[in-house]
Amino acid sequence: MEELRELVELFTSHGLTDFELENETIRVHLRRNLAPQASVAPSGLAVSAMPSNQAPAPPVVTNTAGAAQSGMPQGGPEANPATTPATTKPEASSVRARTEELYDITSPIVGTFYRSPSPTSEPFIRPGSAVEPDTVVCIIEAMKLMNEILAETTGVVEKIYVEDGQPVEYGQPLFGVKR
Amino acid sequence: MEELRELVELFTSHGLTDFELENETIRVHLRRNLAPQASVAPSGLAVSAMPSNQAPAPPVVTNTAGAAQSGMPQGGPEANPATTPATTKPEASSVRARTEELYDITSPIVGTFYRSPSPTSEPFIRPGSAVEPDTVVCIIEAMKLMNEILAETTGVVEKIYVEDGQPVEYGQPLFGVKR
Amino acid sequence: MRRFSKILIANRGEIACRIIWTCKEMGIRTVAVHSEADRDSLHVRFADESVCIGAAPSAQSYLNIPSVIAAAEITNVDAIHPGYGFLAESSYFAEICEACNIKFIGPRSSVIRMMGDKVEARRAMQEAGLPILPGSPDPLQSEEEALTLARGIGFPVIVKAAAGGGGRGMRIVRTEEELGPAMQTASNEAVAAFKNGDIYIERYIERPRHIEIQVLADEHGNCVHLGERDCSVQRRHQKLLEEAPSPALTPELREQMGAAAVAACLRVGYSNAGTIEFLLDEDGRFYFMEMNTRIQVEHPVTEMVTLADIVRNQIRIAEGEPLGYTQQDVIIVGHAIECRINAENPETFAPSPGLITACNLPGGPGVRVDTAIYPGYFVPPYYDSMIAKLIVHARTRELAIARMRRALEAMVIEGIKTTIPLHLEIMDDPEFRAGAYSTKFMEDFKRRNGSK
Amino acid sequence: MRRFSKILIANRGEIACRIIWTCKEMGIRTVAVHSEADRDSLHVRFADESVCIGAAPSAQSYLNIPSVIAAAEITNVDAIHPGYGFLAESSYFAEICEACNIKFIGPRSSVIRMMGDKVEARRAMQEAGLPILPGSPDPLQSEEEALTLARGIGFPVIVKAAAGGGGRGMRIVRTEEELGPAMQTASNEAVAAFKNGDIYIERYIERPRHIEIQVLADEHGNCVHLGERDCSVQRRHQKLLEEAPSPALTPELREQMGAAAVAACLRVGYSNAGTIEFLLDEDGRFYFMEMNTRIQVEHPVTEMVTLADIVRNQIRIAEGEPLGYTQQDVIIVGHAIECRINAENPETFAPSPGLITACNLPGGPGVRVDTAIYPGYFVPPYYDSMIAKLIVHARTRELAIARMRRALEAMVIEGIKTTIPLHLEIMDDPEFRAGAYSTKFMEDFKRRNGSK
Repeated sequence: MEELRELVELFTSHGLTDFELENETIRVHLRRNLAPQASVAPSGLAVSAMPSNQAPAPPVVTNTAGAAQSGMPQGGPEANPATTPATTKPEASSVRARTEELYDITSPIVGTFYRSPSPTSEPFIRPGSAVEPDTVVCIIEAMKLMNEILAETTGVVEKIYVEDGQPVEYGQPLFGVKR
Repeated sequence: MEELRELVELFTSHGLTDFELENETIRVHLRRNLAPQASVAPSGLAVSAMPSNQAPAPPVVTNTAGAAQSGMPQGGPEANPATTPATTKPEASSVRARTEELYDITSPIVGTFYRSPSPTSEPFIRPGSAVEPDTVVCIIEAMKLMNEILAETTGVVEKIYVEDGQPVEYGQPLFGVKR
Repeated sequence: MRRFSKILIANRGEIACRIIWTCKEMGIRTVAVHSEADRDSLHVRFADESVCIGAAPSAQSYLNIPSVIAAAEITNVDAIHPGYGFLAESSYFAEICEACNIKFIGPRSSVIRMMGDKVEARRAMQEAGLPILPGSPDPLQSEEEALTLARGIGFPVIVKAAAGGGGRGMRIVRTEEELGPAMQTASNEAVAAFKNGDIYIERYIERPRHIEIQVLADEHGNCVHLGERDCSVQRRHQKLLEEAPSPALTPELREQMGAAAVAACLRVGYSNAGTIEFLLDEDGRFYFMEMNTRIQVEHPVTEMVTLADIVRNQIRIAEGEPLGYTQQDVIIVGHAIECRINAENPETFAPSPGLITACNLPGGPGVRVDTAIYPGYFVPPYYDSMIAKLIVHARTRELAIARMRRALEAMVIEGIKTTIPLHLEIMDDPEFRAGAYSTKFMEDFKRRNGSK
Repeated sequence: MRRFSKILIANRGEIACRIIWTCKEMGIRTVAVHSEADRDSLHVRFADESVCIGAAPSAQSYLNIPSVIAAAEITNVDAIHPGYGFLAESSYFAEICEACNIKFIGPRSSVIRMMGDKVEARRAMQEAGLPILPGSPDPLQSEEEALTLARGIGFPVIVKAAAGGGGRGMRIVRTEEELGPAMQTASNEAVAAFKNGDIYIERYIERPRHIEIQVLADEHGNCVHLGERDCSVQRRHQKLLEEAPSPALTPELREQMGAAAVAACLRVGYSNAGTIEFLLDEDGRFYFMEMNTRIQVEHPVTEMVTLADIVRNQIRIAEGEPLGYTQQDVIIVGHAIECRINAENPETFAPSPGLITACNLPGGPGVRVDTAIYPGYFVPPYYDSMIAKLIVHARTRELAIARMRRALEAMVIEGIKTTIPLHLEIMDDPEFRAGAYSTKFMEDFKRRNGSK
């Protein structure tokens, strides 16, 4: 029984949950490839990529018709390979390697990401900045409120995943920190 | 990809195709357990067991409501254990062992099985009878026609799976022959 | 009038999918919001865009107003459809939407607020002409006052705790002599349970039916009703099964209840789809209970018998479009039944979340399935246990019951427990089949089938 | 009258399941027969009993009359429902059923035989009052005879090989001068292709529509029609998509065609559900083509708009029950469309059997799915490629198209190729949306979309 339960989980996690750790790198690239066809929201957001801890891309997921046809949650084993170029594989593993060594600061709220307190001022942090738990790393605007986000860890900033002024969703990685 | 295809097949073959070799012994017993509730056809057939090469049981499959609820073709891994008593396992393997050494003469047509040419005469063959390819082993009546069935093999009859006067379906094992 | 080009759906599960289907049919883009537990949900899959708004518990995601509004802002939607439950009847949420210039697909926040306060709703609807259950408008001051009132109402009456709920502080009184002691006991229970001994009395209906009228009202003073639904099959005030039309209503009574509901909606300035719930007594008298200012779970039975798309109507109304048709255009054809399929033990009603290892959904003539499950879906433990609605439509009630029976038989969900076996038993129950049931049905049913 | 207690279904796939659903609703037990390739089919799973009747090829199983009859005998059924295809229009099979005292659910074998012979059917239906396409009743003897006939018919005419089919031996003639040469070429082609140079002429309709009338006739001389279906969207005489009502019919024309169909059925002593296929020309004139004496693949669109259960009617009629209602009781509500989902490459139409690795069937308002597939089902290569029928119902044709579009989008079948993408393109096609199409639609459509 245990063995079968595992099979079921393996089966479902493959086609079904592209979002899970094993497959998300493939998914990221799938989305990227679809980006040119994806329509752009009136706000000017390039709403085309998946939120994930690897991709420095906007948060809002756009499901294109093509994705709906091929990337169904219960998608079978043939779904992803059919729409994902083989070239994604090597990149995917390098992405995986990176996340293993960096700690991600994620967004605790939904909103718009700002790197600096005002358009004319300096960013809160840059790659190479050292952060302490109470260091303000960015502002996220939600419902006209400017929310200061704290690092809540100690380390050195290596990556900034999000562009200034981009929308972010809950749990989206913002910065990669070497601890 | 091949690996995943195998997974899918494993998954589906388990809950889904109770009819396949791996599971049919369990299935036979599941049907048997349901037999008391199964309704009997007006012809007087005890239509309660699966056709299979193990069970000397009537051919017509009766699907009870209970079976419909629990034994769905795409049934998951938990479906069978829930309705199959643990005691079926040892019996199942002994049944499996038997079929491995016997060759089955199967029914080439649908109809009613008769062991003898007329109600008062001797059976064509009994356990222990030697058969040649052209030995008549039984009669199957279909559409008022009495069809003589030939052994089409050489050996000694060990088992007779079907009762005199019982209906049989296409491909149903009739006799087990040691060759 | 302002056509919507993009709508955010502030909900999950089957109703989120249901709303997406209609938006797709209308050519409106959709944004799904979801918790971390719902990443693999079908509403996320089939929406045009999706935003993760928080952690699994509802309070941190689907009930988190700032998150929902922020998601609407970053995706730049024209409107928010709240579905049912969660924020659907939060006047505060509707108000924030209004302040942010995002159209809330529902009535004005002031109307939601009024209908959310039971006492105020009762008063407003009585003023708007709806009959309410005869009783004491305010807490009782004395036994004498109660006796006078009870004589006016007629026995039996029920003594209820003003702060009450769940059956505590309630006493049924059938004779004058029982009234004093009953008031004493009820008040004592109420003090113990709610720290508030206030009690009031009301006419007691032995075997009421729960009948609700579906209305559609636009922002231009047009309102129609789509007939009734009978939701009397309940377990502890949770609806299990609904049907339309009700076996208890005559065309005259339907017309009378419908007209009363429409008149009341017009009086309170209602706009949106809405449902007015009534108690119907054994003599065909009906009393206003409450109004739901949103789409109901059981709306499909009405859609089946009228061929109306209620979600489409909600959206058009919110866009400011007039209904464009009148009561004469509403025709009720055949009979529809809905069974709520819950991830629950059908005997104990204990929730049964978990992995759906296999599932076969029924099809064929007259069968509709509204669901967000699929083989391999994990039913999360955080939300409502309803995982699917099975709805059938046929020419007559008898044929609809036969159809529901076969559809339930062909509906296979494995890995978790569901209420399918319970619904199969209900379909075979002689009292249900006779249509002569009240809100006491499930109690009686459990008693009759108690030995199982 | 003789109530059936058990029926054998001499078919497979979606129609076998469809018949089982109705039998379950009627409380009739079912026997499924199946080939060795169909052991894991849903019709086997959901029938009360099942019998394996032979090897995978149809000739050895579903077309094997002795096996089917033997299965009926050992299971002691009262009647056999043949579905469509296989033995459904075999007068020989119907005759054997009659001889074995098993009720064949269909008309008398003599009526099946008559309708199976195109020439005899045409003659009988002309006698029964149906208009037929003006033309030469017998093979042409000379060019002079042809010219006289053609002048009477009016140009354009079509010259056809008497033994013809598949477009060979056919010539369209638009002027008198073209007639002689066309006859010569057609006759030569006919000799080459069919070793028979006989040719005849008929009025040529440039852009005909395929319109069929659904009738129900009992054994007591009662007959009604359920309106029409438009099946003009075809690829090489294979229907791809059907709708009801037809965008081309006025209420008057519907009434006229329906009344003609009913009168003809009564004249030939028809009983059972049946379909009379007509060609409709650009001027609203209709001509009898052929009659199908069984249930049609596309019957669900009629069921959706009339709320009739055609299979139930077939069974009641076969039991000897009178219809019990009249033409006035038949009301057509809304618009329905059916898309046939085939396991085929949508571009080349090459069959695509194989394992269905994942499947999501659409639901929600106004959607019906008739299918026998499930995730993990293996589509066998032995039978018809149609694996599902997706049917939608809505108030108007425009809404039905929008609904079909979103249902097709939500229908996901993986592991094999299907015609879903083709149907999505058709839903977006301006000519289809305008409803102004003929049986030439698919040719035109392919030409317009040829670059893809």
